[in-house]
Amino acid sequence: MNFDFSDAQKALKQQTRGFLRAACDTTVPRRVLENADEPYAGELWQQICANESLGIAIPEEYGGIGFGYLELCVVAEELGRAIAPVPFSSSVYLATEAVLLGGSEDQKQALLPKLAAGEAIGTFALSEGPGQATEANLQTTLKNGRLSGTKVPVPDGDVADFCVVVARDGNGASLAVVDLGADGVSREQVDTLDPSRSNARITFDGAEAELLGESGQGWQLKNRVFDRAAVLFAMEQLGGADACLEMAIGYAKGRYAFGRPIGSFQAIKHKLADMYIKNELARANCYYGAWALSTDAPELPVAAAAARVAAIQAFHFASKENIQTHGGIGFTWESDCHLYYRRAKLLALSIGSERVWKDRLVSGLQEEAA
Amino acid sequence: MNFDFSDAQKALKQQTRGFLRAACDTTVPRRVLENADEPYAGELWQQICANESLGIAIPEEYGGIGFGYLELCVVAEELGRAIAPVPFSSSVYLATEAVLLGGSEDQKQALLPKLAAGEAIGTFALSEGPGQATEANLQTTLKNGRLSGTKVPVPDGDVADFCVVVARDGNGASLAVVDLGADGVSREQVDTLDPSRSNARITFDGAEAELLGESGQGWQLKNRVFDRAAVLFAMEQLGGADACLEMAIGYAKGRYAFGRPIGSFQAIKHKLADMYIKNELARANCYYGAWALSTDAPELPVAAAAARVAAIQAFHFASKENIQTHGGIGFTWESDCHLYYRRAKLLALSIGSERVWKDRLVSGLQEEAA
Amino acid sequence: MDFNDTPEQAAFRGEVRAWLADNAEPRKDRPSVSRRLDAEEGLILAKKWQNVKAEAGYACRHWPVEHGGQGRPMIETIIYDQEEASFDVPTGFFGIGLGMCGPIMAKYATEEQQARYIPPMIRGQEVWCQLFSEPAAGSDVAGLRTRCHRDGDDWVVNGQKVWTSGAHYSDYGILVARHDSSLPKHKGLTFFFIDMKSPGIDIKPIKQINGGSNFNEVFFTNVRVPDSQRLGAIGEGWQVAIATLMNERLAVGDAPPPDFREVMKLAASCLLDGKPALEDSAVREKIADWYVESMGMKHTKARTLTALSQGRIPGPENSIGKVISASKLQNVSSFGADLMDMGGVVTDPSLMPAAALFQQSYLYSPGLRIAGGTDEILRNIIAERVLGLPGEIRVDRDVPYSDIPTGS
Amino acid sequence: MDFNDTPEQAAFRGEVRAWLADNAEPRKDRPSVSRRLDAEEGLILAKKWQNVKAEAGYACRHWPVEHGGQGRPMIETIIYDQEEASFDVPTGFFGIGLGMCGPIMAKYATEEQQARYIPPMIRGQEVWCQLFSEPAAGSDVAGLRTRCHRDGDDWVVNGQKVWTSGAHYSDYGILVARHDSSLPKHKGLTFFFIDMKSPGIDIKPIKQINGGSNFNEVFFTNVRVPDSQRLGAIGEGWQVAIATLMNERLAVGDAPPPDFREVMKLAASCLLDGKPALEDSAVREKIADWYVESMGMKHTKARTLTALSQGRIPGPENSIGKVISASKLQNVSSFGADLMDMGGVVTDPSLMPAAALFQQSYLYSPGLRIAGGTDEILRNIIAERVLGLPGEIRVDRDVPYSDIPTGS
Repeated sequence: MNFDFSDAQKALKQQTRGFLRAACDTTVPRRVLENADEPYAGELWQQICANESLGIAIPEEYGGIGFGYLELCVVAEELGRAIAPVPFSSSVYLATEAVLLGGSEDQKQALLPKLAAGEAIGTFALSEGPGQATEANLQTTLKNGRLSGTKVPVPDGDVADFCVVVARDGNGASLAVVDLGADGVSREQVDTLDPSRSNARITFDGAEAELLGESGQGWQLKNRVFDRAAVLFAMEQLGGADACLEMAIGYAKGRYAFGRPIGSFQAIKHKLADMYIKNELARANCYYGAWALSTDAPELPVAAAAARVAAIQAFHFASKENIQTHGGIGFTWESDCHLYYRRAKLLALSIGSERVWKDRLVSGLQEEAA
Repeated sequence: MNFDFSDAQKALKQQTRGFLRAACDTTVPRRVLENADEPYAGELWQQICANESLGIAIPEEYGGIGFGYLELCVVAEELGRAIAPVPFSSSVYLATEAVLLGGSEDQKQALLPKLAAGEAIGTFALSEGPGQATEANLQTTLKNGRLSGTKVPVPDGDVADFCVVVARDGNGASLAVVDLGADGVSREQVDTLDPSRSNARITFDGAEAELLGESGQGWQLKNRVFDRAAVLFAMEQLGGADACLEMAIGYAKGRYAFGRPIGSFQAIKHKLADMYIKNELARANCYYGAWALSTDAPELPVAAAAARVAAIQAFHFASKENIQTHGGIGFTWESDCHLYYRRAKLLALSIGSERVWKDRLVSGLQEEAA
Repeated sequence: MDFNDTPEQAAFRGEVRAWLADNAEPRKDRPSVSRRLDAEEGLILAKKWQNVKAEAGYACRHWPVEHGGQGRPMIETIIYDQEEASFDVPTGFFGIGLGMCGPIMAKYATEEQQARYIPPMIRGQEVWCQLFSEPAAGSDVAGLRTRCHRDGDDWVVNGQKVWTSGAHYSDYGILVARHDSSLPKHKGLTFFFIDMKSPGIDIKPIKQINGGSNFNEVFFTNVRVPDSQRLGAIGEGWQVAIATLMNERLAVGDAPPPDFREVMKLAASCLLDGKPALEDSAVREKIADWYVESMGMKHTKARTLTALSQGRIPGPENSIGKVISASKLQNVSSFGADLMDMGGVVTDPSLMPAAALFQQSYLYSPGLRIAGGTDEILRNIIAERVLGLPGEIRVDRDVPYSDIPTGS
Repeated sequence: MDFNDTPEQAAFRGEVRAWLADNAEPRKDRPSVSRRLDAEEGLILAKKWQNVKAEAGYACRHWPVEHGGQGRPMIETIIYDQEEASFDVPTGFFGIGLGMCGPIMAKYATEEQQARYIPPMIRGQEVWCQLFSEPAAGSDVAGLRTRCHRDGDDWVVNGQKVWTSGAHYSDYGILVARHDSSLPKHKGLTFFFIDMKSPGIDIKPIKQINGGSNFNEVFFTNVRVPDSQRLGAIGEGWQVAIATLMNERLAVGDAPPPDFREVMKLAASCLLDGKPALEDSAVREKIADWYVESMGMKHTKARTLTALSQGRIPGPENSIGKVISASKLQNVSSFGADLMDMGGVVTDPSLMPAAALFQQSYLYSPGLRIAGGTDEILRNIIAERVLGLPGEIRVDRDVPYSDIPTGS
């Protein structure tokens, strides 16, 4: 029984935390949040590229460093703690995983080295507006290698170089890779709850695209990509939830009312204890998900869903009750509380909401029992 | 705007409360709870008969006193507060209402005066075991005026004189009145979470029964009876929830720990504030339901469902957190806490669980909107 | 029980309805006039409308005639407000003045001052604000630090207030400040009304997390206030402030939408797994929960109105309103965004159901759980004042203010 | 990360498995032997089995050899327990003795006493209980009233304890009592171990709300305890008690079923509106919530085991277990009964799904939220000891015990 990260992984975590503490304190996401012209923190992204973090889980033959997923999980947790405003999740958890799982050898050779080096930013487009996307209601079509339709929101869609798109063709749902600089692609930034992470509305009007994986197998492939991404998103959410708890504890110890620290009142104490409890439940589920991801275990679908659900719940609770613990000051723009509150919702809705993952979880349990 | 009971109704409430405080302190439900041989408190039931409470809402022409439903609501709230161990709800809210709504003139003449005088106890049988009863899954049949099947649990089914049974005949669901002393009826007490209110398992083996209302209209008629009963059950639940809050406040003021009353700790304070909040929400919904019942308003189905849902939630929360407020002593048989905890669940499941009523509520809203 | 008006009330309601039909436009299915205009234009129109109302005798109708009211029962004011809600009239600037400052002036100011200040307040000619909260005194209002000292016939005020709505367009304000730090905290406070145009007052808007600015910081640097503008005795400031806050709690309105109605509408148009979300039982259970809470509050208000209508003082039942409604708004908002799944983060109104109302209220709602008493303070109040539970152990009650630990 | 045993652990697990296969029956799908027998018979069998285990070197394997253990790493004890759980062996009487009394004897008793008392404890020959809680000292254990005074070489104990599991079949017990009421509450306590057959001890079972009797009241009337049975110095009783309670918190086990598994099973067989409840999204969401909680606790335990397995001291993460599991049990029970709709109140096992397990646990679960630290006390502990938040304001800390308000 060794349910723990290795010493090397722990060292990577400390190193990443130290790096981000210096390179990405909260002024960085705040700057991106406040400047519509800066869709992500460019210099931070360059440093992350330089650290070779983008290729952690990409095999060496494709230009990565081939560490593995536990290492990637450790980095994700720290990026989440720092609410880093960079297109890491789009490019690494989604685009890279889609290419690794579904790409032909040629596609891997063409795309992975660029993704690993940060020479290209990739992303993934499923949503077509408010409402759950299903295989049956996809409107975007792929015909004769041409994409048509509108995807919104596409995370980092305004800055990505290419995108993996879920579209309908004659055989059902398929994935296709499209160069976002190509003819027939128009895109614009779209306002969201968390402007520290940019999102786009992308319209395809007969843009050239290349099938990724088999035609008609796109929905299953999307599910496999999302299962893997779910663990990594959950690690980010866990990091964010921990940051909120730390922030709330700090404030509760230092803020006095009625002649005593507000952290000495049970209403605050028990609120923070509940935050801790939810975070620990999320941590345990996330670490188990990380194990399942790193070993490609048959437990992955259920483990990923459990990690995702627990992490959504933890970050949501921690970010809103952190504001509440701060009282009035927590409701001001100047306070950092809202940076986490916004990010919590952004991450909670990326790759599908809590209810979608709860349903996947129970479906997975039913399959295991069958 | 006069959303309040009249002075006369308030006087009736005070009078009923005074009567029950004397005639039904908690030793009375405890005695019935502890004695399997005493299915209900006989002498209390006699007094309630003598007070003419059974006929409050029965028109004078049928032997009642024809007051109205607001008066009945007031009495129900007090019976709930006293967790009175008598077959009032079965005989008055269910059997009487079923006869009033669905009975022929002959049936009304035959049954209502006896119900009003307490000469007969009536009840209503729908459930056929664990699981939601629906029109489609009814197993009890009515053929050629003969009932066959098993109903469990039937509230007060072991002591009632007659029962209104939901059964299937050639036209769908129908209601039928059956004399529980007749041939082909066998019944036995069944153990439940709240032995202070007796329940039975009744088997019909070709017992003679008489149609109540039209054949095939039984499910609609049952729904109308349950809508009306829901308000009255909710009033009982509200009374019970208030009793729990009072009990918890009293204990929290008098019990000292760490040199101070436990009611001075925020964890207890806020728990009791939440209890109060739920009780007030239930009260507002119950009183509105009482108005809708008393005026037979078109709003009744939604108002009854809202009262029922709010009252289930309030009594459930109050009864379990009353135990928690008491700590160890609250978990002992000697404490009265469990009398309410048991009754809360019994009432929560009578005439259908919270989820059934939530569904009815939203269906009602959809109909109103349509 | 009877939800109908008495004949007298019905007659008054008819009169009001006719007058409103002659003087205002019915509300339409579009943003109200106050939301269509910017704050400056809105204020000009609101002042005009308030004056029209006052001329017709409908503003603060229950206030005494000598203050510009009509001396009528409270229920008539409520009936007027109910009817006005169906018309698209410019409002929203006088709540604090009429809800808090007016009653406190009526109780503590001199007759001359009442004659000078209350009628223009009712007629919308002068706007008032309230200056209590401070950066280090939020839930613990009595812990405030703004100092005042006597200098001749004046007092000189220094310090900072915060969360002051409308400070920048207000003509007058009510203020509580500390005149003696050597006294226990509740005993060293004195209460004033002040001219907001006085030299030394500096007003800065506070930007909220939703990007809006409904509140201000107000800085006081040697601001002179005549002693004649003191309300209550020296050292009696806390009692005056408490009386004001009581008025505030009665004045706290409903939470804005979205509520169960908007969720139903959204759920009818949103698909989950290919079926309308409104058929999904988890969605239906939530709608039922919120319906029960909304109706619970609505009917609780009806109980309060009944008491007022019968000339009785309402019971404590209204205290539950804000605790319920603020959290409900946050939960409804979050749930609505979740129903839109991956698309739920978008805030562009042109792309979103209900013009992104759910997303906007997701960002706005945390403030409701704090402003006007946090969830935690309100539960304390219910527990202590309604249920009679013992108070907290207080370490700051009987010591000099200057000896109370502040952590800094 | 690696959920497999080390080669050494795997070898030990194999050895244990083989030994168990030779010495016990595998668990079958029926009530365990402890549940099939009455308490008296169960105790006899459990004592026998404990002795067999001890002879084979599997009882308290991590305890020092001189105490009757094997001086092996804690992980071997855990591996043994994991394997034993698959066999139908009689257990359930030694948890308090081995979990709490043994460690405290090992720390505070003399070498002779340890040699006398610990080996029979391990071998199941003598059963121990714990006497801390009192009617007026539950969450506030240090507020206890049971008195002791010195009389020659003995102490004389008078008072009442409560919630003592196993008092009626225990041979010995550990006890904390107050020797001086003029000292502050935590300073006037002294700790002993006692012979439960001593004259003056009177034991009465407590009937719980679910009808069972797992606990007792224990009355002391002039009970004489030799001073040689004092553990720790006079006045050091609180520190000894705290050390014992720490052991208790580690020993708290999993909540019994029902859990998400049982709800899934029930929901698969129950119809809602004519369809299996397991297809209902509200039911699915609940199952997912409980799954996440259950697995969260399971994996949290795995983190603790990892620490033990690596010879490290576990972190505070285990403290969340009981807070989560007790409320979950109550919620799961209530939900299961609700799924059965009107039929959900029946408790006759022959008529009910899962033999009325949901109904039984509905009545049992409130006790779990109280025993071994209430929800409220555990949240305080997490907040103060894990998160480092400041303690409550204490009015009872530095005053003589006899001056502390008791409300009576």
